[in-house]
Amino acid sequence: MKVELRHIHKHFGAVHANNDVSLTVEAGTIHGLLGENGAGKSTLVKILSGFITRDSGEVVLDGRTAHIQSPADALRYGIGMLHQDPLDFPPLTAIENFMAGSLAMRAILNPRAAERTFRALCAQFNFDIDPQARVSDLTVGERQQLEIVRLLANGVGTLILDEPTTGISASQKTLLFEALRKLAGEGKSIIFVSHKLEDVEELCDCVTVMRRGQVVGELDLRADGLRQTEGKWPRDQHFSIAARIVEMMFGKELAMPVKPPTHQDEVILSVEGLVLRSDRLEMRIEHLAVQRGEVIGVAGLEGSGQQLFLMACAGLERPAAGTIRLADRDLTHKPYRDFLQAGVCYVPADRLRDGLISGLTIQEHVALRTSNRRLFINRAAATAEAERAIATFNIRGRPDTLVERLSGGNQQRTQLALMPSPLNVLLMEHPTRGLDIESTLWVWQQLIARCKQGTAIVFASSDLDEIVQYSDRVMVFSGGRVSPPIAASELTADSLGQMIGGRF
Amino acid sequence: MLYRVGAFVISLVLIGLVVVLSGASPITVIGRMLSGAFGTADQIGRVVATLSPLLLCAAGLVYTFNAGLYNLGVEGQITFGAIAATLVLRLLHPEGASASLAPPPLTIALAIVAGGIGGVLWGLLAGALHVYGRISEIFAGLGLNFAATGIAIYLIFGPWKRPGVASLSGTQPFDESLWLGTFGQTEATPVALILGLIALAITIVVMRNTYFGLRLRAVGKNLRASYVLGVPARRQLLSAFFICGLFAGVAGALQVVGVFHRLIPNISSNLGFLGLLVVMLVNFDPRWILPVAFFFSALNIGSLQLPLSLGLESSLSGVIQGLLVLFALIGRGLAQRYGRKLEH
Amino acid sequence: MEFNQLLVILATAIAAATPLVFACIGETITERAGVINLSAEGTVMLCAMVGFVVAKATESVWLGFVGATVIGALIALIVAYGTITLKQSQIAIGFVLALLCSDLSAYLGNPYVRIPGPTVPPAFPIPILQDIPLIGPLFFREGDVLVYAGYVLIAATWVYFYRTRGGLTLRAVGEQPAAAFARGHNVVALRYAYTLIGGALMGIAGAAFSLDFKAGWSYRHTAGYGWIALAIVIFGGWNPLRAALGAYLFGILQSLASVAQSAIPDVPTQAFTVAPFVLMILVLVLTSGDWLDRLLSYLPVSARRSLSRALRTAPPAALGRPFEQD
Amino acid sequence: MRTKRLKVLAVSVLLGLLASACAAPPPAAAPAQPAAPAADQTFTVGMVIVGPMNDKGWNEAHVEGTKYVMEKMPNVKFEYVDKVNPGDRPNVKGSQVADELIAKGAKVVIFNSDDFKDDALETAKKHPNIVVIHASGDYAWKEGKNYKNQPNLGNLMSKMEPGWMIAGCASALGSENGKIGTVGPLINEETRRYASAAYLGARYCWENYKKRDPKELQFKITWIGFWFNIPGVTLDPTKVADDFYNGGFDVVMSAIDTPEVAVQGKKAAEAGKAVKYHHYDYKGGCELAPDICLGVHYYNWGPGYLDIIKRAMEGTYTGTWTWAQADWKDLNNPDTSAFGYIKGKALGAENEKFLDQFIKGLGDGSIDLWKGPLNFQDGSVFLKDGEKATDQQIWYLPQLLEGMEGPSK
Repeated sequence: MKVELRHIHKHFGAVHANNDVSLTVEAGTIHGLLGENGAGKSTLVKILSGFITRDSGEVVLDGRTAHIQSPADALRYGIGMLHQDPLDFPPLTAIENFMAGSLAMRAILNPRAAERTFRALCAQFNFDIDPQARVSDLTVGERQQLEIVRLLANGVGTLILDEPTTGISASQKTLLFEALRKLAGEGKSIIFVSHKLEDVEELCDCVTVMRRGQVVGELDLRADGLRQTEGKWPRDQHFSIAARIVEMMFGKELAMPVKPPTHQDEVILSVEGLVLRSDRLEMRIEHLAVQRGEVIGVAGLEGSGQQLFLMACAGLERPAAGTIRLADRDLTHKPYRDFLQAGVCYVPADRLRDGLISGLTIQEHVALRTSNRRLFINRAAATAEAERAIATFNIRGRPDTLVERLSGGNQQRTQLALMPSPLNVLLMEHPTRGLDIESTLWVWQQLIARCKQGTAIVFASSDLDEIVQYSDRVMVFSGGRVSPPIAASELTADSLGQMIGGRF
Repeated sequence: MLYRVGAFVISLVLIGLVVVLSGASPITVIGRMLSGAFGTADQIGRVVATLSPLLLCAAGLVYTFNAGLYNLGVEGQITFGAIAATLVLRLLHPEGASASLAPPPLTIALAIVAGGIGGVLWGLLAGALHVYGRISEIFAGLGLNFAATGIAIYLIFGPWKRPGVASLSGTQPFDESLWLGTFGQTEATPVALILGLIALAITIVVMRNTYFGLRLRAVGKNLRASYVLGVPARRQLLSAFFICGLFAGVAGALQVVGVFHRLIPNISSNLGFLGLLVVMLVNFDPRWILPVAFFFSALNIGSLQLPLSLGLESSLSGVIQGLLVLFALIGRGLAQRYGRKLEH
Repeated sequence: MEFNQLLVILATAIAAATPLVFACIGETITERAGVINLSAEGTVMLCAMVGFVVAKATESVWLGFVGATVIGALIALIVAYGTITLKQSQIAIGFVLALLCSDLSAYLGNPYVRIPGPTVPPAFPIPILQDIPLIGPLFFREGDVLVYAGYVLIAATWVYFYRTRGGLTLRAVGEQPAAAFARGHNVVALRYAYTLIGGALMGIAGAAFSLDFKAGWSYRHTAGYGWIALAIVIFGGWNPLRAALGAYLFGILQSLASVAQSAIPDVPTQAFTVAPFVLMILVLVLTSGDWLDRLLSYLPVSARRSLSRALRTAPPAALGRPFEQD
Repeated sequence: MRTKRLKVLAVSVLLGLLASACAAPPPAAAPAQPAAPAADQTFTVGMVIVGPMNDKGWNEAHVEGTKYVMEKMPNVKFEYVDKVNPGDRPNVKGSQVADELIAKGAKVVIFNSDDFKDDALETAKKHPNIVVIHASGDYAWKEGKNYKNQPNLGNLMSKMEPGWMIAGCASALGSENGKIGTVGPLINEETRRYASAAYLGARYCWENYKKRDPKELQFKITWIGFWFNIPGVTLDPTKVADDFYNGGFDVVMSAIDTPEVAVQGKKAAEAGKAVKYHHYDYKGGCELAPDICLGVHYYNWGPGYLDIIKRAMEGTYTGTWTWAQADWKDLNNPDTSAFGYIKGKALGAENEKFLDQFIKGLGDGSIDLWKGPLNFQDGSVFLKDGEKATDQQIWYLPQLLEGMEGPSK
């Protein structure tokens, strides 16, 4: 099925998530959709699969305008989506998941017939899933396979895969790619949303790159030619495909490091043989020693394990193996409280979910953070404290403003204001996300001031400029692999892009 | 605002409708209930006697509600507090003995303390099931309510039964020396009222002015973020159960020493559930508990007049309370759903 | 006591559990869709009253059932609107309704206390089936229309849950509404529908009390049964067969309590009344923690799977949570 | 901010309501004048009723009694509050209800359950000018164990023991297999002596009229725990009755306040079981299921109440303990007999003759079943051979009798 998206616009509040996006996927091709986090590719595929309604624009399928308002509509048009976290029903069995929501099923279930179809489809793609197994007992890869088989049984003509290769084994990946090629061969169109350059290179016929809500380039990998949309990229045969993609994704040049040297000799945070596990990832960090005053930037596409790593360093996540030491204290498997006492602070990305408490005011947050063994809150002192914080951190709000009423930038300033002092290690996710340039500069001013006082900062960011500008050293996470720290001055746009794409 | 007032008005209309449906005039009913609640010193005394334990329960529930918990187990906490208080009274004043082993005031004080401890035990049991067993506090609480009543009935029927009588009407009344003193001839006891008011006052202060209250609210609003910010969430949740159990247990003890002067199966008298309604109606803000609890107590006492000469059922008071709270919730929901849209 | 008499006692106890069966199945359906209808206590009671009053006024038992069903669904509609559309706490709304409807039944039902009214036609045995050894006398001799309707309901619900597309969707909605939405289901509409169906069944349960098993209406006629139904749903692990089994066991327990009084006077009869709640907590303790999984992980895969299926009674994953569609 | 304003509004409305209530004219406090009103003035009697007043049982019998009084004395008015028990009215005590009734102008307050003994005493103490009648109870019995010297507190109780003997007799006559079940309320002195009387009557008639071996008679009682069902607290009498009918008991006697035994019996009979029941308390008890009703012994409170109220109006009542007797010449005379007996259809003509014989014997004293040798349930001796029981021995019966099944305590 040929899929055309024409002039799609979508706003989320002030954010223009899709700005006049057009995309054509020919029938029988595998089309890669690339971009940083927040580039708008998720929004785009969610519009196509009916999860989000677009503000304007048109979806055309095989030349005919399609009216997609809900996933049910999309399914009827034969568009199926495979979500990054498989949207299935863990307590049910594989075969029940296969049947659930199936258009082909009659009112009375016929598990035998379903199982026959299921087995036939599985055999077709060499998938090996026990129909009676509970989904909760399957691996992420198997759950994906199950979803693919299910969507195929529903007769989808277009298959959207969102980050399908994260968290699955190499052999499962091979199986997946084979299956996808086979499907493309049957004339189905496949949209492959990914970060991983090598996967895209290996699999896709065509790549569209998005940045800041817009399409910034398209690349026909079969023709190995570059069709330009912006026209500022020179046709240079020396550029590898990957390099071109990296350039499109991240821009051509990286900013220059601006951070003054602040690090001291003393090692404050050290990690040995750390193994971290989640449902989707398993990663290992052999050795890391962070010095006082040092800033470590953690680059990589979101969901590559950065958060897991930061939370483990903060004591919020139990490592499967390895040690975490703070100065000369072994904090491995110690409760979070001990980390706090040792001067570790974690500033999460999702401010209103993990960092701030909706329904409480700035002043109450300040009081919550400063609370000690005293019983009564000294209102006047708390107000004064909050006012000082508001003044110092330039927060647009009053002490009695509820945090959810603050803008994103002011919420971030509030989070910064809540950092305890003195502080040994600061673990941050996206310190300046959603902030304007001025605020960004200001935030880093504050952070560098902290460094000068001896605080070590480990921060994750999807903004490569920020990583290079403010880090002393940079670690790159990619699909569970972690690079050793590299001095920021040694990085180039290309090398960084390649590493983020999984080449190191 | 519009929606909330609208919902409030609808609830009033519905209450009127229910009254009319039963063939009575709303005005007469209101008049009768008011005079039934405040007509005589006795009646006012009774309103106060109902108010005191209600204040304790509602104050206790403020902690659990603010910690994000629906402590439906409060009834069981009252009951177990009452059982514990009865146990102490029986130990210190064995049946048939002419005098207590301790001076009566001390005995009463000890019984109230024991009631608090009993309530705490029952509250912490629900809390432990919730925090460590990951069982919904709602079902744990409901189950423990029935378990506590079961224990009370067993004791009343078994080891603590009146000589020769196995009846649900309760244990042998305690010696009059062990009754809490009252305001004159009425049933209101100053001690209970003072305890209720103190509990409420403490609660208002704790919620507004202490770090503990702040942390509790933080945990209730966002468990995860408050944990990240360094609030010991488990301890906070258990403390909420502890305090609520404590207050409810004291209320149970007061029911024994101040109202019934013995243990009866329904010693909690649904005061815990009534407290839940009060706290839901005030949207967990303790400052409004006193007037609402007073109003609810007056309704309950005044409703005793309905069967007299009007021939109506006293449960109208429950209907009024229920409708008010239901529509307060719906009004809140409407305001959240449509009120914001208007703002934009 | 003779064996046959014991059989008859058990059979009557089973028959008398029929209203609970309706209530438990209704609540199971609602909770499977992810909504806790905590109003069960009030719903059953108010519907018992309405059922009796309607039957009395129309002299038709069946119209009584219709009335009760409608009221049950209406109460469920309030629950659905308050919790699904307005996203208020399911616990708060349900709890308030439980108290409110109980009081309403007492208030409005006052003129109907202890007056004779129509009842469901008497019990009759089912030919052929009644001759099955043991099963026949237990299930097919002492029942009336409702008892047999209860069997049909249990079977139909089970078939619906596990053998039809609609049932699969119902379970899916309660487990992962987002995924169900992704598969093209209207989660909100489904939740409304199943909440209403559950409420209607609870309404039938109420009428089954007042028109059959506790014929008549008196003050707080069915008090306690709604809470017991909620406990049994948990005890039954959200499975209609097991919930029904729980209801029948409860009926038998109650009979035991009265039969056992003189036989074992040392066991307080209240133990039997409290038993369902204590059992419910125990079941929750046993199945909510991780330890069961840990224990099972030592077993070989095949044994683990069947055992886990038998023991694991996790609630629907989205139970009690509103569905936020982004 | 908005919510704040709403709350302010709500509270001011509330306070306004309260203020207007307080500003209302102060209602008359209980006037404690001696009771000697003119004949045309209404004389209010308050009645605190333990269960629902229309329960087709004990409570309704009391209400019937009040109707009788009102018929005879049109200037007497009754005020009732029913369901006064901790299950139905949480946090309401009998004494509180009495206070309300007195505030309404009641000069006499009647408590209609044994369970109110403490409340009756409390009320009598608190309102020395009000006549307090405790129906059942023994606080005014000088020769009793629990005499409280409270001049305005009296007891009234019908001497129902012979009634129970008749009931037992009718049940035994009506039973084919000799298995008689009784759904009992709670265990106390009253219920023990009643159940024992029923057993004595049943045994006598089984042996003497049916000419059967008393060992074949199985007389079992199951206590539900209260006078009527309180869900979740008592056993469900519906269930208990069912279990009797299904357990092979062909006659079930009701000793509770409510009619579950009759209702379930009707159901069982409709389903084809050969069962009968014996009702209690309420005159119309046989109308619930006439075809299977053996009879009903009912209370006739009217004359007793009339007497007391008359004396209270005259101001001459002082607390006495009245154990009102039946009028053996005319058992169902509404003006003279403290209880009555109505035979049911299911008894049959032949058995009716036997029963009449038995009643006659009880009336003329030729049959006295409270006579030794009688043993208690645990085998200890209650009455030696030839010994007759005193009123005290009967009233304070400590155990069930030998031969009865069911707990004594």
